[in-house]
Amino acid sequence: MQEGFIIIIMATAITAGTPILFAALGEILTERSGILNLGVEGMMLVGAVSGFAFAISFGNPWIGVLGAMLAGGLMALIHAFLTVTMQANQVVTGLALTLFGTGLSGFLGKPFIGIPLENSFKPVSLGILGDIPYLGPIFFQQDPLVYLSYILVPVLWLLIYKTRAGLNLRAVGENPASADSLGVSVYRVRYIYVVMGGMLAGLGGAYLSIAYAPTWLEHMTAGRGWIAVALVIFATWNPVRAMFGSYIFGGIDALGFRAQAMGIMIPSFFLKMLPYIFTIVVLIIVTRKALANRVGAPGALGLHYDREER
Amino acid sequence: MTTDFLVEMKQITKKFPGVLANDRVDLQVKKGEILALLGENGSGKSTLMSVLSGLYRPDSGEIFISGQKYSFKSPRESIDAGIGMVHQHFKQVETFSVAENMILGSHKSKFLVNAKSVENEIRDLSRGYGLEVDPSAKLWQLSVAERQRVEIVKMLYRGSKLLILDEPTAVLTPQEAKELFQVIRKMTEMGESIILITHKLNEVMEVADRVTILRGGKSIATRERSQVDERELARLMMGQDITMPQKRNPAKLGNDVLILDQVSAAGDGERAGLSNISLTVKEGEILGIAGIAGNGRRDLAETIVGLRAVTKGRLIIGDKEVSNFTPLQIIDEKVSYIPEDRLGSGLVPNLGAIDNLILKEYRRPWLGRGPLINRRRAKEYAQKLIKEVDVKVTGLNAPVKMLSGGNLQRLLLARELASSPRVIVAVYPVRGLDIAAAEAVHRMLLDQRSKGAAIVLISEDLEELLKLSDRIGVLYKGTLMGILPVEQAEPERIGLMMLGSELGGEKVS
Amino acid sequence: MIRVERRMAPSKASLFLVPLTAIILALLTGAIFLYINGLSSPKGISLQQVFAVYSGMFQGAFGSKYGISETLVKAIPLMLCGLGVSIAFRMQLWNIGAEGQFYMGAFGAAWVALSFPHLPAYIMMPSMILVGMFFGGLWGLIPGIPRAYLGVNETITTLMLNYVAILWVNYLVFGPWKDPQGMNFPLSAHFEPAAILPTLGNTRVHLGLLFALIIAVVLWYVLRRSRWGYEVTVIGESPRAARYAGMSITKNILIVMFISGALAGLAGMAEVSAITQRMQQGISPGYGYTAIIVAWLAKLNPFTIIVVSVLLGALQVGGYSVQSSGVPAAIVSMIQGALLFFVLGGEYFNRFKLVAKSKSKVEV
Amino acid sequence: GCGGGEQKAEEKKDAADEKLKIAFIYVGPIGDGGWTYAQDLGRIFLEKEVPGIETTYIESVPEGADSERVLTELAEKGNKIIFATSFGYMDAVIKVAQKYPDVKFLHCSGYKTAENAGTYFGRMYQARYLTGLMAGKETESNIIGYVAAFPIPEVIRGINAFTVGVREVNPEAKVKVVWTNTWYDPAAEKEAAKSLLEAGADVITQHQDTPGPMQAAEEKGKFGIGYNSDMASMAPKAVLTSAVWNWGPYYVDTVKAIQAGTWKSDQYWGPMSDGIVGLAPYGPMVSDEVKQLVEAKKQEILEGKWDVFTGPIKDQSGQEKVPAGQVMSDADMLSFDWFVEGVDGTIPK
Ligand SMILES: Nc1ncnc2c1ncn2[C@@H]1O[C@H](COP(=O)(O)OP(=O)(O)OP(=O)(O)O)[C@@H](O)[C@H]1O
Ligand SMILES: Nc1ncnc2c1ncn2[C@@H]1O[C@H](COP(=O)(O)OP(=O)(O)OP(=O)(O)O)[C@@H](O)[C@H]1O
Ligand SMILES: [Mg+2]
Ligand SMILES: [Mg+2]
Repeated sequence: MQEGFIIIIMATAITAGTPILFAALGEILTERSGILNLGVEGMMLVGAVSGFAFAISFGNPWIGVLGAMLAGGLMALIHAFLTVTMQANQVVTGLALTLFGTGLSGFLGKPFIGIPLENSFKPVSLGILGDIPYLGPIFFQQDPLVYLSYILVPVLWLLIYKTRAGLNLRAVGENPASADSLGVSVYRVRYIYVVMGGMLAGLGGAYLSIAYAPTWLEHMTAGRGWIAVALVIFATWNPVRAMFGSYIFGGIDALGFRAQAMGIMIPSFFLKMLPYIFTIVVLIIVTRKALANRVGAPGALGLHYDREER
Repeated sequence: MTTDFLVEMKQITKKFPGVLANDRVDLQVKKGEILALLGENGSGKSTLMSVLSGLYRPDSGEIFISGQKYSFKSPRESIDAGIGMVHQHFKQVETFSVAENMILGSHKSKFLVNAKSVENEIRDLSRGYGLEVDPSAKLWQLSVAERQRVEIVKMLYRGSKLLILDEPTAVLTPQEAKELFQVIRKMTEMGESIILITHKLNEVMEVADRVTILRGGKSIATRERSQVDERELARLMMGQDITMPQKRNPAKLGNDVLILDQVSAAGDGERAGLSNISLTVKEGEILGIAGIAGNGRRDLAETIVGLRAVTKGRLIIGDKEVSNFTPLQIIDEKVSYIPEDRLGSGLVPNLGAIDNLILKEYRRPWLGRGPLINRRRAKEYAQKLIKEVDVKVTGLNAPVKMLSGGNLQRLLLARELASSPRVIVAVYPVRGLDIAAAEAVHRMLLDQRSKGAAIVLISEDLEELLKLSDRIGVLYKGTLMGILPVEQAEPERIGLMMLGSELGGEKVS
Repeated sequence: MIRVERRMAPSKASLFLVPLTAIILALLTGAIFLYINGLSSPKGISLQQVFAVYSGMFQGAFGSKYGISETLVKAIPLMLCGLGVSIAFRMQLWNIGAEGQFYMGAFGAAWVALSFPHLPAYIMMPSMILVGMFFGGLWGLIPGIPRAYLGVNETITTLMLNYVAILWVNYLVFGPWKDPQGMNFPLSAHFEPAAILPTLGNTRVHLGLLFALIIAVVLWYVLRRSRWGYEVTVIGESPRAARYAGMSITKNILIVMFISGALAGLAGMAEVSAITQRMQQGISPGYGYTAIIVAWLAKLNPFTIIVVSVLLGALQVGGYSVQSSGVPAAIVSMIQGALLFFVLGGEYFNRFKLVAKSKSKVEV
Repeated sequence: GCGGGEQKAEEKKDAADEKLKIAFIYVGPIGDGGWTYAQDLGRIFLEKEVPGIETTYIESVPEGADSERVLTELAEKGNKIIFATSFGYMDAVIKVAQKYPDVKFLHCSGYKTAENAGTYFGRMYQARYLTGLMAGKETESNIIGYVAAFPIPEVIRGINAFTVGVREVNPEAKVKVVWTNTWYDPAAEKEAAKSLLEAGADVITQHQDTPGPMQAAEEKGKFGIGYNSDMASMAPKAVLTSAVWNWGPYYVDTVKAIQAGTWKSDQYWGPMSDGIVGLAPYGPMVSDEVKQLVEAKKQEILEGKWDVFTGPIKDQSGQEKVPAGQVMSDADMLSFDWFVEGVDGTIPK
């Protein structure tokens, strides 16, 4: 019973954490390039509705995934254009993007309300892996998009820390002037990763609409985009830590409901506060460590870059 | 066409808001030569070279490399054409290792970064030129001189045929500068061409093959080194004959004003900071401080002005102990500070001259009533100071970042010296200034000396120290190796002390 | 060929023309959305209807005395929150926590009103204002402390505290503050008349407007003329120079975050006192976030903040207003988003000008 | 203080040949697939059924400052009947109603009235009770999960009615409650349902606005009972039935009464016999036996012979709250703050 309970909590934490994880991974890439995009919520919503629309129209959830990523990428392109090319304020542009995305998703989603999605992603046990005691039921009896996230995390980690492209990315976020003078195209790198960030946010939205709660409802992300933004900081811009972080965030909800179901009454408003307070506390701890180790926010985060500006 | 030139720039014009930084400038570099680019502050040297390195796009003009016409859209294209520039302010990613900085943006490495093989390659390359760097060190751990080496090796690693060095000696000790010049010569022997930006005439005479002189954004002349002398160069650079440097009066010493008694201070992160520094500066005296970069010269300055905590010992000004006073309390003790980076911490770049001039006065009762500042009075005050030190400003409220280096320093000095300070801490006060501006600054410091201020002058330029100081102390790894009266301070002796030998002189406290 | 050239300062014309063009372009884009929306509806749409929507928006916001008064009602919290965040922004503190500070201000005021219902108005009102501002300020101070002492990024901490504040208020209205006479519904008791801010005539425009105007003037004067305002400006421009000049950055971060929060708290106080007249869920439909946009569009100038608040208030009032002509809420927020995009992008032309390359004469 | 008195006079003149204007104000987007969606279905029904009217709606109106203005504006624009469909609009409705005496206001789920402002709601608990009967019959584990949004009387009443039904056919069974503290979050609601399923529940019902809980039941191969509107399409294998709001007939009746001049302000709390609440069609898995049982009880309720909270009713501690033979008063039902025996859960204080 005790073991089963823990396994369930952990497995659920993964499912509940995955949409946030995708969006946070995207935001990590975006912020690593020095651009802050607070429009995650809007991009997720547009991703969710597009994913659903594509999945239902083509009868294939994978096409839904592609559609969501395309739509999220296009939303992010607006952000990239405004903040990179037009050098607009990143915080305000992000807020506007959320406003716009919320509207756009509601607008696009009108025909899809209340329609069930037959071919949604469903959990599949990964053969032998799924049979491993403890680990199997936790990690390997999930849906295909969760498996995709398992691949994505190490891939992004390698990309950021071990490849030339990642080196360029980090340099652009840390010190764009230096990267530029060495022939790294700051604009191109920023465009690429802001758009990739949007694609992943779209994927996170699609996870909600075509895997987790396979349906489209207006405002269905219910604030997860904002949690993803917090998670990026919580994870100090590291994909692997984002993975653990998202599972902790997902786990808090899962744990709260289960505690209630077991008759333990945790005041739910306070329980809901936990992830937020938790982020603040972790942010404080991480910042202190960051000061010492010189890891932390990309040096040029939130600042626009213009070659001829002093 | 004229293929005997490696690089030819024709009629380059570059405009910034409000300034014509380059006005139809011509420049040629031959293969294997060292070309000095000489000019006063703001004459457009860095701008011209930034155009060549693809960072700025010229408004008009043409660039030819080996006879072929180029029009760079980005630094990438310039790098690919064989041009490498070491910028005045290094373009480095501090959190990266040396090796990572080298491969950044380079086409050489593969998709996956293999740090080990790159590190070995860099080690070999740097050894070949006598420019040793540790490829695995993080940039922020390095001294300024080491960072410069990294920059040069970086350009060699990228296979540049023309290396542009923008005021490289500004951050070096005399010995280091000498070493650098040897390296440069070695490089030209290996076929490299060099453009050396400087405003130090002796450097031109020491290493350059030819020299091009810029003034006010225009190219004034190009000469063979063998056909000019320093006087001629100075005249070309400034458009007038230079006045002879003024002689120092003998000191009229008064009471002890600044006393450090066994002072220790914490460094930043892994740096040593200060340990057990004892010294005394009297009224009307200039104490020069020498030392190699990274040995705590800046820490000493910051400790005196209260920006760095005293962990042990006593700091005394007049007859008051001021250890661990706040910077504000120290300011109230009439201590002035001319910091290393004038635009970064001495001045507020986006504010105008008035706001910058009242930076230390705004609290004083005379400048307004109660919580308010009297703007009219502030303006009058600013106008008075600007007139006194002859700063050229476009407007009293125009952002000071628009000013040239020399004018910035004058503005800063005007403020710092206005309140007839008892103690002045000046760090590299003439770094990056041209002869005339430097001369003006020196004159102002000497004036303060005769008015009875106790001055701590920290400089990288031994000549400057010898010229101005009454005594010279040498810092090594955060400790004071000794203090010598200027008469006994032979350059060789100081040099030994800078390398850690106490034999240089008997300790004076 | 067209080339961009940096301007030293925005020209007078561009300061006026840029936002104007942005608005026109945003309206055109909005017209496209409206048109597409019309296509999918069975009734179809004509150009006149698109115009009707816009004029409906304008009518709703400014077309009548009532419309104007309601636009002001909507603008008051934006003004106060906008003034609040603008002080923080001046010091490069990205306080995006006005929403939470608003809620905490409302909480503080409501606490006074509910705990001491029988206070006379002349004690009640000042106490509500003070306690509301105190709690709002506290909510700004809490992220200010780690920011000041440890350098903890305030953008995220302030954002997180928004959620905490909202959940706290929800906890209260669902729990301890539930009105005993309210049949167990999640509403606090109605405030006593002494706890309700006076309004202008028979509109809902309340004393909060006066607070906002006074604060704008005071802020403008203080920032421009006072020693403290000078400190804030210097710290905002260059913290290193400020430290060098002996200013205490830590202390000023704390002060500024407190004031910033306190103004948002005042907005919350005014809203519960004058508008909802009791504590309940969802008292702010995102005023704190919109205020960030306000402060930024106004370039942190107190007077411009007042004007921009009215415009954004109008945009929202007008937005609800045109829903009755068949424009769904989704379209309205799309138009608002698009408007911001154009204004944001247009900023570029305040800093750069486009010049034809062919006749590039070099002049300074 | 209504502003524009002349304007209103003008409108009166035109009123004869113009259509009767009716407006709705919603708290959420009509795309929420839940509460607002069901309301809007009612509006569309009304527009179809009654000739000579014109309806408009304003969606996503927060319950704070905006609601009063939107109501005022709708009144100003010549709407003669305004339906305010969320509890939080209560104060605003009363205020605006005073300013516009010739406009009729109808506020859903509140308790304050005025001369020209009535309230309306439906006795959803009756439908809940019937679904409870079904759940009690269908459960094998004797644990039934109830995903609930907020501990307000309306929700508690539903849980209690449902439990009364469950216990009537299955005294062993328990109804486990999990609070989500959100009306609207598909993922969280589904998660809450899953936690109940894991705790052994084999029938899930909900007082939430999204079909998340039903989907959870479907995925686990268990049963579910939906809410708001028929949720069978979202989870066809799971949904036994749904307790549904059917606002349309009420809107039609009310509008007609107003048109005929027979309407009077009151607190309308419509029973199932008025059709305002009801059950969605049974799922194919529901046995005839269960259907007959439910239909029989439904008949009693429809005929008004019996109501759900008829004594003896005990609370969780076993204390008798409603003695045998007595029926709970509407006032008591409207302010429920305790659970009946058989509910496994607590009401947070
Ligand atoms: N990015 C820029 N934006 C605006 N003005 C600039 C910029 N770069 C240089 N300037 C201006 O152009 C002129 C030439 O500057 P430049 O840096 O080329 O001079 P310099 O000869 O390198 O001087 P120094 O010896 O001080 O380095 C100066 O007036 C300077 O203020
Ligand atoms: N021992 C050390 N360990 C790590 N980093 C160091 C050390 N010494 C210097 N550095 C770094 O090298 C850089 C340059 O040092 P810097 O020249 O400012 O030192 P300094 O003590 O002020 O000497 P100087 O007065 O000669 O400039 C600094 O950024 C500093 O962080
Ligand atoms: Mg230069
Ligand atoms: Mg130094």
